[in-house]
Amino acid sequence: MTDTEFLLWVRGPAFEIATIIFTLGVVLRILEIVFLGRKANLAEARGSATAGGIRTIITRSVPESGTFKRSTFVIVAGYLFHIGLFVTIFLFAPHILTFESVLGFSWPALPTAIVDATAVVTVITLLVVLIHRMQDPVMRFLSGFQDYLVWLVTFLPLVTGYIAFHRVGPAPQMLIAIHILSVEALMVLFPFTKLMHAFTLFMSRWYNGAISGYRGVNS
Amino acid sequence: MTGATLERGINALKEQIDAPVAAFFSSCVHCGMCSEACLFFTETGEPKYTPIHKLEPMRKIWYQEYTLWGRLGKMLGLSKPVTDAELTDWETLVYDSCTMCGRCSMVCPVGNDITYMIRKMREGMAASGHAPPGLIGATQRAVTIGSPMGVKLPALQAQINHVEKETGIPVPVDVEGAEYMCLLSSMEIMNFPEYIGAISRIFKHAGVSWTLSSEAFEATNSGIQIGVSEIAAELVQRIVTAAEKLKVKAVISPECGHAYMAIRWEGPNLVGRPFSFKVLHILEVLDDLREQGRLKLSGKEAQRLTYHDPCQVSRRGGVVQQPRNLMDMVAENFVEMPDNGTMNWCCGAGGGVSSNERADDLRLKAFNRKKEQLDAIQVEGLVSACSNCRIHLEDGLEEYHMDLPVLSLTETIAEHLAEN
Amino acid sequence: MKKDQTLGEVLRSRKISRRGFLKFCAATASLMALPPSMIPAIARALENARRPSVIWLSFQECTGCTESLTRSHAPTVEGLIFESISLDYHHTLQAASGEAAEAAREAAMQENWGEYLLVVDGSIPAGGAGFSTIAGISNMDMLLETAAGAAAIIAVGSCAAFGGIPAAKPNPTGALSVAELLQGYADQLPDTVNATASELKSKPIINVPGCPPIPVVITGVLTHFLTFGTIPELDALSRPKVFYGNSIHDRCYRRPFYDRGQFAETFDDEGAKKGWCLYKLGCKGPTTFNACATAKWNDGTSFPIESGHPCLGCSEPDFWDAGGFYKALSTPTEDISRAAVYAVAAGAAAGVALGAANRAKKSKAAKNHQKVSIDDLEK
Amino acid sequence: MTHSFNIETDAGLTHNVQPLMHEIRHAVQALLDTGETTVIDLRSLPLAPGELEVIEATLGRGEVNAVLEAMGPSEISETVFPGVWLVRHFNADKQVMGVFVEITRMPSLLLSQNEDIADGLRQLDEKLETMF
Repeated sequence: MTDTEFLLWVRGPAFEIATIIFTLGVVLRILEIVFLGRKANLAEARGSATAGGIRTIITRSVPESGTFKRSTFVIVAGYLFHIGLFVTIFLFAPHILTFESVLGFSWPALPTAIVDATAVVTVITLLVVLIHRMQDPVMRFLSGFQDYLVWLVTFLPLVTGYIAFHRVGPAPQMLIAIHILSVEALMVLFPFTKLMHAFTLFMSRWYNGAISGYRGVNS
Repeated sequence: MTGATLERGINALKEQIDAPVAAFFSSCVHCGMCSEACLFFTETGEPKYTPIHKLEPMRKIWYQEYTLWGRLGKMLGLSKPVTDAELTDWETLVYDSCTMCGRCSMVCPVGNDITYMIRKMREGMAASGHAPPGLIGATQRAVTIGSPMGVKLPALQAQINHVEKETGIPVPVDVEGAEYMCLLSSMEIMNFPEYIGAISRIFKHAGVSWTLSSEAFEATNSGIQIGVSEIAAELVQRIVTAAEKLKVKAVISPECGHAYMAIRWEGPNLVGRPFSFKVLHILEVLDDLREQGRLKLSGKEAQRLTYHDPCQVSRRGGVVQQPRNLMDMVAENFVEMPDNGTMNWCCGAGGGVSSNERADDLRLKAFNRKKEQLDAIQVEGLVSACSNCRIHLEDGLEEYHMDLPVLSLTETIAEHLAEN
Repeated sequence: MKKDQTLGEVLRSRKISRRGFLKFCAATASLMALPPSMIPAIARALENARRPSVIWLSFQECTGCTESLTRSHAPTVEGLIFESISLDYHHTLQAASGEAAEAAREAAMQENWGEYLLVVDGSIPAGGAGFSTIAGISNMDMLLETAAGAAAIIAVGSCAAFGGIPAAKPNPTGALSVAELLQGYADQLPDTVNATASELKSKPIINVPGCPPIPVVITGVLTHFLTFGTIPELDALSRPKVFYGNSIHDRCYRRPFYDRGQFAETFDDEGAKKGWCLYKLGCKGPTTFNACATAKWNDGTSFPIESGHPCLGCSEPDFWDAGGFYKALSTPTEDISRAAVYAVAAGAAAGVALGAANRAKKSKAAKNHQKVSIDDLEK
Repeated sequence: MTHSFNIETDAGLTHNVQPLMHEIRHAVQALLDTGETTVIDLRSLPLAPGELEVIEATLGRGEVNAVLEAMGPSEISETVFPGVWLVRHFNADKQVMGVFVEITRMPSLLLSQNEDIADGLRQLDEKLETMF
């Protein structure tokens, strides 16, 4: 099994399996949630639940000033690495090609150097966030094995991707293969961990906003 | 009538878990931000008071019963089931250190409505016999006597006579066809009867026809605090029956937080049908009168005042702007606290905590949050619209040696009615 | 040209001045991609280099490598190289054929046993002797016999180095590279091979992959062996690091465009005209190690990327089955979208089933719900 | 409809000329300071199309232009910058065998070699015998 064959397998069958598990898992989890349903509200509405739901999906991204003062680190670091992940994953030219081959459409990319710099910032932020999770009393109290596992499968693609891009080390095919494998690990774990929040957060924010909107409260 | 059992509790949780709960548990990323919104954590620093952690047993039920991976784990015996001992440990988290004030639900970055879930989890806790003794007593009194504080009709009659002597205005009782049927909380009847005088003077001034009902004068509902929908439904049904018997157009929930939540928002869902009458908080009625110009006031309160938003009225109830309009009418120097309106900090006593003596020390420790909020603006008076908040604000201020009068907004308005 | 003459003697007999010899050494240094500072060392080594005998065996090959090699040398400089090595057997280049040719090969082998250089191009069919034979001898046997006495084996071209196009799926002839053959078949030696299995397995092999390899690289490796008589430093795939040490991507003059994110989207769009990076058109530069970007082809005229075509990665194993020449490196090599669509359908079906199961469980819980009265609040 | 286009090369976009000039500059400095000579093999650089011509144009031609006829011509010329020499080797077919930039007082190839001088001496002796 030469490096090329390994890379071929990783870019081919392994990626297919990972995509199947990811897609199937995500759709399944979402339906599992939706099918539980919700009782209709018989009370006389004051505001619109739908408008409230949509509004909260947007406004909840902007933390209220008091909250920002109290959780500044979590908010700033959180946004930093989420934006970093977004840029690195979705605005990097080679990645866009991967998405295009699966989704059929593509979009413009950022210059490679900018994505590279963003990746560095994201890696550092993720490390800082890990340290914070381990030493902040509340975070340490709340965190279990899954939290650290999810951190790892989010961190590895960034590091292996950076190494593969800069070809630190002898065999570039192996480096790219390891990078893609780490992404596949992320995709396989995705539907069974809190990574699902990437999808379910819209549902949660919707329900939150709808419940409050019905009562005329902007939540 | 087999008494509370773990199975009944777990069964209740299985019933309560719905799509929002599943979405919320799927979205939590353990970021800890909800702890910074909860006064029981900020003032104690104990991680166990992190709001989302208070739901751990229910999360396990959701995971093991309603997700593929969870069910597999359970089948293979890998998952740890919820035990009675575990629920005992969780009693102080779900009841003593949570007033269901909803501040964590406003803060969660992924939008989890943690309060919505606490309300549901209490259904399981109560059914498995893990409700706090104080709250069980209050609920039993509310059902048997009609009021959690044991107030019976004769006690109300005595206060009514006293008010009528003082205001010279008759207090209508059981008047069929009146426009509004007013409810009172036991706290008001026992500790703040001036509220009855206030509404009778205001309604006379504004020419509003109203009545009390001898069969259903109690507004509070321990059922939604302890988390037993059947009991809550029974308490609400009394009000519905009386209101429909008196053929009133609307029922007014008094200066009380969770009473408004119980009748206005949970009521129809508890009894299972929309009401034939409207439900309004007293502040909504007063603001309507103000708007219609039927509320003429003279003179304003000179001292520097602020307004404390009762959580169930404002953040969870939606009555936010009305008190501001009324405060502008009646206060010369009204100043807002930091984190006001839907982001106000709880007085620490709602959601059944006040009936739970075991939680007293924790409640008073948590009150430091309200102290810091007030210290920031140095006011001479604190106005609110919930008698339970009011009594426990007074209790807290006394504990922290703060000399600050706590006023009722309705009473303050009544004191400034212009003679017509 | 007598066999025992040193190259120095050959040059002098050809009336080539010392200065001419130094020019030859400078060109050779550049040829071997060695730093100019090495020229004196090369001169000293070349002066008294013994002229190795070279046997060139061609098996399943398209003669592209020989073509590349022969075109690479014009009379004078490289010619000298080939005059200085005694190419004792090359069935395309030599006049003799049939038994006579084989007799020449055996003679050369006997005479220089253990000294001669074996150059192989083309892969060796292990699927059956009948696939490819020369003068009635199967490729496999011929290779094993000749390898026995070789000082070193140079596998020229991706066929000899990695199996090449003949080895592409489904590899009907069971084509193997030289290394694979020696490792795999050294244990079942025909009696005509007088070397032990372990000797064969430990024969030093230099892979000079490429389809074909750059002419200058072939001559460079031969010259290195001629000059120093040793194996050049090899990488993990036993390719000379001097030529295969850097990836095309790292030495590509279009790299700034890659870094700025300027890519040609199609073969005739504005980007292609401006000479932008060809990553999106399937360039395998990042994972391919070769000297094309510096040594270039046709005497420094150009190389595939410079003339607007993405690199195929021809010096890497399995480049022929590496998921499409025009599919970018970062695109999957299977039809993922079809799989994704099926997965969504399967997910939906499973979701509906599990959703129904959830609802059933909820209604069962509702069914055996017992009313909680004020007397049921305590255990 | 086949249309052909040649790939434009925008000198500004390629990146080898400037760094090479800097490298030559430092080599000249070293030559002055310590007499150290440097040889740069242009064939080992990933030159973009047209870049070799830009380099040669930048270096220009100086006072000395020599041609060595040995197995094909070799042009050895000093650039406009004294001490910086451009050495180009061709084979008989005028195919480029090597292009070097030598930073030295004089490229070693121009020096007559001892062996050649010895041969020359022998030929001189033979000529003396036959001519006189």
